[in-house]
Amino acid sequence: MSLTAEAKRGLLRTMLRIRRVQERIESEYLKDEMKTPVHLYIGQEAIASGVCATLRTRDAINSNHRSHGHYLAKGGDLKAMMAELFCRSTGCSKGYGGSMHLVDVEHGNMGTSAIVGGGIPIGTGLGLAFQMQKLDRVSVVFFGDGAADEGTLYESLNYAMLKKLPVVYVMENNGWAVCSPTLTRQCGDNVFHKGAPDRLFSAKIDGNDPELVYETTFQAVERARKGEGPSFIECTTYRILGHAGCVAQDPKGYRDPAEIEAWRERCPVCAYQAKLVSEGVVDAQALAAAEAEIKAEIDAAFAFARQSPLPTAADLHQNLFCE
Amino acid sequence: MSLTAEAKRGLLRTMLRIRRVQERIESEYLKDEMKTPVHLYIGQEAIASGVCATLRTRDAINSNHRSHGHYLAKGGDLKAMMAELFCRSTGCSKGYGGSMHLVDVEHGNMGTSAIVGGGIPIGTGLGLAFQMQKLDRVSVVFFGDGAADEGTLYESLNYAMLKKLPVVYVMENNGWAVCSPTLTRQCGDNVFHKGAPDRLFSAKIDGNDPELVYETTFQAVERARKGEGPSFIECTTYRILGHAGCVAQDPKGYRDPAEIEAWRERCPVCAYQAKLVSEGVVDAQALAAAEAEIKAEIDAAFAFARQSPLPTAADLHQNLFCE
Amino acid sequence: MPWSRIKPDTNEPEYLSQDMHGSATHAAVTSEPFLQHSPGIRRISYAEATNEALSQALSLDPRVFVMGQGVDDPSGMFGATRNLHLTYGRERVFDTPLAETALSGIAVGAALGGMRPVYFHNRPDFLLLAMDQLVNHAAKWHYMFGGAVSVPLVFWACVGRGWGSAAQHSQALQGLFMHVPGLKLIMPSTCFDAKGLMLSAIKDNNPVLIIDHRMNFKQRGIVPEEPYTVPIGKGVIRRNGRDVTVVAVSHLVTEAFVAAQELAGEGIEAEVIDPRTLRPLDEELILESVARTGRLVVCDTGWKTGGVTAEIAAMVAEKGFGSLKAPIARVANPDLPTPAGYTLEQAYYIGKDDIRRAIIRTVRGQEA
Amino acid sequence: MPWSRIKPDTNEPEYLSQDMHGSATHAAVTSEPFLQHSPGIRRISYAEATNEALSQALSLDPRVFVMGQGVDDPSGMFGATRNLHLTYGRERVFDTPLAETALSGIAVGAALGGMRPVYFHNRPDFLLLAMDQLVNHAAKWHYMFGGAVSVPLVFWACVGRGWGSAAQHSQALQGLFMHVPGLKLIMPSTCFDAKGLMLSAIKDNNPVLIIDHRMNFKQRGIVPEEPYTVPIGKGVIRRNGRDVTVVAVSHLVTEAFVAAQELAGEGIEAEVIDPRTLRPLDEELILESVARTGRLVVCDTGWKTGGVTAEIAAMVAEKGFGSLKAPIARVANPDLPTPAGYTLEQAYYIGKDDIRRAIIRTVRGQEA
Ligand SMILES: Cc1ncc(C[n+]2csc(CCOP(=O)(O)OP(=O)(O)O)c2C)c(N)n1
Ligand SMILES: Cc1ncc(C[n+]2csc(CCOP(=O)(O)OP(=O)(O)O)c2C)c(N)n1
Ligand SMILES: [Mg+2]
Ligand SMILES: [Mg+2]
Repeated sequence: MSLTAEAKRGLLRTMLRIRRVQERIESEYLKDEMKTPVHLYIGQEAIASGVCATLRTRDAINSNHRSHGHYLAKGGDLKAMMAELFCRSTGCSKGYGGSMHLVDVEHGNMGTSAIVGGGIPIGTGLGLAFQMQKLDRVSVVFFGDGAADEGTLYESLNYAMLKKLPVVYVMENNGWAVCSPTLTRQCGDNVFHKGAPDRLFSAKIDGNDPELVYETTFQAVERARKGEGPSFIECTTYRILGHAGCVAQDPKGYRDPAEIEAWRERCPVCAYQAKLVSEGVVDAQALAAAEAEIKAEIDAAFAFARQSPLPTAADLHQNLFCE
Repeated sequence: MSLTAEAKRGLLRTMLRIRRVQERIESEYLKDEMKTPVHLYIGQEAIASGVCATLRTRDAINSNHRSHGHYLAKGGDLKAMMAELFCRSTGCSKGYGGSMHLVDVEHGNMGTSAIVGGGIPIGTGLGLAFQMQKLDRVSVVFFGDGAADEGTLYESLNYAMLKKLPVVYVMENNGWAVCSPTLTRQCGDNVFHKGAPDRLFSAKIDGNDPELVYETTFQAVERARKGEGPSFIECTTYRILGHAGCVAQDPKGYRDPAEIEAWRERCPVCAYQAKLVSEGVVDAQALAAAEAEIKAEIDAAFAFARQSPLPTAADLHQNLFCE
Repeated sequence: MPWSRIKPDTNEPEYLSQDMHGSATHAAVTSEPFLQHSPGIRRISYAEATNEALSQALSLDPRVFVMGQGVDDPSGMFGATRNLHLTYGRERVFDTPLAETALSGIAVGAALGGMRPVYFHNRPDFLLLAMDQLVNHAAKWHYMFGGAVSVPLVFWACVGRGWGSAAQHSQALQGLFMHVPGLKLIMPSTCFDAKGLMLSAIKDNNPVLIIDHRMNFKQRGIVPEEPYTVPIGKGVIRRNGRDVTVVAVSHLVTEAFVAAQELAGEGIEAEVIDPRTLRPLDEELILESVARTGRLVVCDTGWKTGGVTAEIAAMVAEKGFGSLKAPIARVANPDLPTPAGYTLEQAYYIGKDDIRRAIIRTVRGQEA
Repeated sequence: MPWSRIKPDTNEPEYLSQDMHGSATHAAVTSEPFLQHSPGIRRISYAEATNEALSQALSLDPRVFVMGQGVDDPSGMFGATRNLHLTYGRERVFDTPLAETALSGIAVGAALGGMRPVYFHNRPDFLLLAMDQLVNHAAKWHYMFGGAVSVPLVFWACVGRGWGSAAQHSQALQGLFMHVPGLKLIMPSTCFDAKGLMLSAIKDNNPVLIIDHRMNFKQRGIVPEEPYTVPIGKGVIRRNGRDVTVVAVSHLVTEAFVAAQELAGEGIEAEVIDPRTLRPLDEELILESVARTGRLVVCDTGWKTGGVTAEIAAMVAEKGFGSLKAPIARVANPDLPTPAGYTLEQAYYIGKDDIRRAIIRTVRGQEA
């Protein structure tokens, strides 16, 4: 289970790509071209990257309003995502979904809900479908500490344990739900990890360490593939930017600047980059090349999005029902 | 905390009264005069009796479809209950509620829901109201193992722990929800007792032992009164009769007759009676007197109900709104 | 349950025969145009018809499964699912925990994962716990992702009534669900339709909610043995008449039909329409009938304000106004929670006599 | 949030002054009949008006408290609850977990326990998680127990719109709630009413749902400083007219008013009615107006089918048919989930021009 150099470079690459995409969105957001609420993933990249590195194309993910990282890490096409943020017909959801409703069927992303907790049972149901069809597929559900307030998490976990479903629950505890700290909403300093160990593999880990995330998820996914049932992984992390929109739009005063600063210093991307450099797994040249490639991809994706056609009034009544 | 002879006699008396009322309803149900679905409490009497013996008049209870025992143990008037089962204007809910919707404001029973799990947050909210008003009142919520499937239990528990509400959660695990055994619905052989011990006093006890129920609840209620927060008490027990209606109406084959027989032998009323006789706390004469009194009360209540007026069409539009 | 004493077995009325046309299923078992009076015709109960549809769907399509509280218990959802688990196994016909919120989402997820769940809730009252998944998720999923994904699932619930079911166990909530775009809503009234519409719902690639009614469950009607579908979105005329159009939903079709038969003796000929599907609604059928009769009475088992009768009345006031010769009448339950007591229930529920009065008022311009 | 760029601050239109009459509150501060053009009159925003109502209720009645996700955060529910926790403390103005199902029940329980909770949900979409407590419990509790108990609580939610809020963050779900007996439903359209109806709702001994709209939030109107109530169940005429009655809900009152002003120049005089309360609905006011105009256009921010426009149209088709000279027109959002893209949003949302067209069609019998 120890990672090859190749795999480590892959992890870093995924994290970098997510980070740069988020930064670009952030910096262009005030232009008002992306007329959709964005929830940026900066600071949490290690989680989506580590988790998705353990998955196959046909494995499923389900996520939430803060889904750009999950979408990209699972193999999502950046052009289709950016076009969606620009509300174009070429977007992954053809401009009907916007930033909070990404989809990518080819990579097992069956659609994203912006109702907090809403995706948890849906991801559980995907696990049920895989089990009933005896498919060797795993379903991963990403959700925040806010979603862990919702009873549907417990109902879903209970069901997954009862049926030994191939589902991995990944809770990203970034300490906040909008302006509410986790501890003003939950009764303990870690969310309950439900079930006896034989029924639920559960772990609380540093979500800013991509290799730890990878390794923990790897075990969980193995378990799921062997029919041993669900797992629950709580990843501690931090959302560096505001809840939604860009920095300039974040209300002031609800977070201690020192807290933000401390977490900025624990930036998962910088830390992992430094680690791989010190391990000799990547060097400055390779990094520069990766950055250049990513930049080119982002430029192309933004250009694609901007040039793409907008849906028109004539499209409005499409797709209410599936034939 | 050890019970006086007086208190023990009181417990037995409450249990006997509930048992005889339930038996009478059972035996008269096929007459079709009580046109309301009844969910009988036979086999579970020790729980309501033990719990309510720890409470004061102004403490609140909240329960569920199987509420006759809770209503009576908390001090509810039998006449008003029977009139409700006969759907009379003199019923505790004036004939609008029926068997599943009993109310008794004077004794802190603020209304009963037949939506499984529906009363749990309501009882929690009563605790919140008491806390906000700095009243020395405790709220007890009765619910079944079926309700423990519902996410609202976890949401409510989390909130009660967070706010240290004066609420005692009493789960009556009678092994069944209609025809589904608890273990086909829940992933373990006991429901999770959420929270660290300092946040939630929790216990799983023999629910057929009224003194144990009393003593455990007593601790929980003390805690609540002192502002130390909620408790969760799981009482194992058994519903001897069918889910609803009378014996003749219970579908066959979903329960092993041997299981029923084994629990019949553990009848809480007979066992406690035998115990108190052997302890010399009650004798045959006292028991006979109690039985006679109870019978007279039941006769009177049935007569009262039968003689009471029925609501009429003119009453239909009453009480949609409170002035 | 004392239900049998409330409504014993009865045969369905002899409706116009045209309603018996089904269409071919995905199993391609086309039935001949079906004749009500053919010899050897089979009469089965509404519960049996539903049960047969489920059984056939389970046997024809491995993706179909049946879930819900008590689907495998002895009462088998008032008979609708009875014994299916014996034939198809508990892997495909299974009980669920009492966790309607999550299980609804699990059904959505299973549909996205390639299955075709049929989720039984024994009463619409419990669907209120499933609203987030039904309305925020299932109904929007196809549209919200530009058509990339679809959610083929069936939710089913059966309206309770009588014997003090009371406020939380007897709600006919179709008025809520009819408002939700992306959801198809079916309320059959005959055994034939119960089977054919269940098969259509399962075959449909969208979320479909079927609301049945306990008052229909023991009626017996003519039902072909082979699988067939009844088109979603098509109503039928249950009785022809020139004086007034009566649109009635679910078990009120029978009540309206009986009222109409009675009134024929008094010189009023009412046309009775059974929309069968509330969403999409067969607006043409209703408008075309009102164009002939000039009068409309709408009857629903739910509450009046903001419910099914409101939509049908408003639709005609908007699109068929020119034909109307009299005020539209709405016959629906009063705007109250259901009371428990039987004397109050009697005052609460509407039926044949209320419909009769509304017809007379609409046709004659005054009370009976 | 880029909201300010969608709808900047504006003053309310100069409606008929009669809408400004409040009535005395429980604090017995009766205001003189309020004059729109008195000197020194105070104009504040809709958010400020709501905030002031809450603040006054909190200070007048110790039983009142405010709960909900983010009520104490810097944005303060779009301003409606901003800074209240600073004055009244976090014991009375507090944040909640994201557990809408249980917290709704906790609010019901707190009301039963002697408090008067005001529970803020920032969008109606999230109320779908609270349906069981709202519909099965709060709305039925008083009736179900024969009047023995009551549930004085206020639920509040604000309809989102624009900026790609999309299908799950911009639903105007009043069409669902209007169907529920036992629930009062308020949708104000002016700052004056936002304050007065909030105070009425808090004073009411029943569950009341207030649905506000983001489009109203930045408008500025004349609002007296002292506490006052506006009666629940009473609509007002915002503009007099003889040719057609336009009933419009929430922010569409402004749109209808502007359309009516424009059409005055073209010889059509439209009467604009703001029902303010959808349940109970001021049927008399609407019927009386239609009796004069003979024509009706109904406008709602929600979906068309089975929604608010259906009920109002049906009510008139039933009770005011004799006055009607033309088909009733309904102007409402199309029966679709809200699309995210702004070009689609533009096609989706209705406004002044749609109302204008409907008025012309209704009055002249043909499209503009
Ligand atoms: C059911 C529901 N309630 C409230 C909201 C509003 N809301 C959107 S995101 C959010 C916070 C979610 O916090 P968390 O799950 O921790 O995710 P994070 O934003 O921290 O990534 C809230 C309250 C919602 N979308 N859905
Ligand atoms: C939300 C909801 N789902 C389903 C039902 C139908 N129902 C009524 S009682 C019951 C079983 C409840 O089991 P439990 O909570 O263990 O109580 P018991 O009957 O065993 O006392 C069910 C499923 C309901 N009333 N409410
Ligand atoms: Mg968070
Ligand atoms: Mg049980």
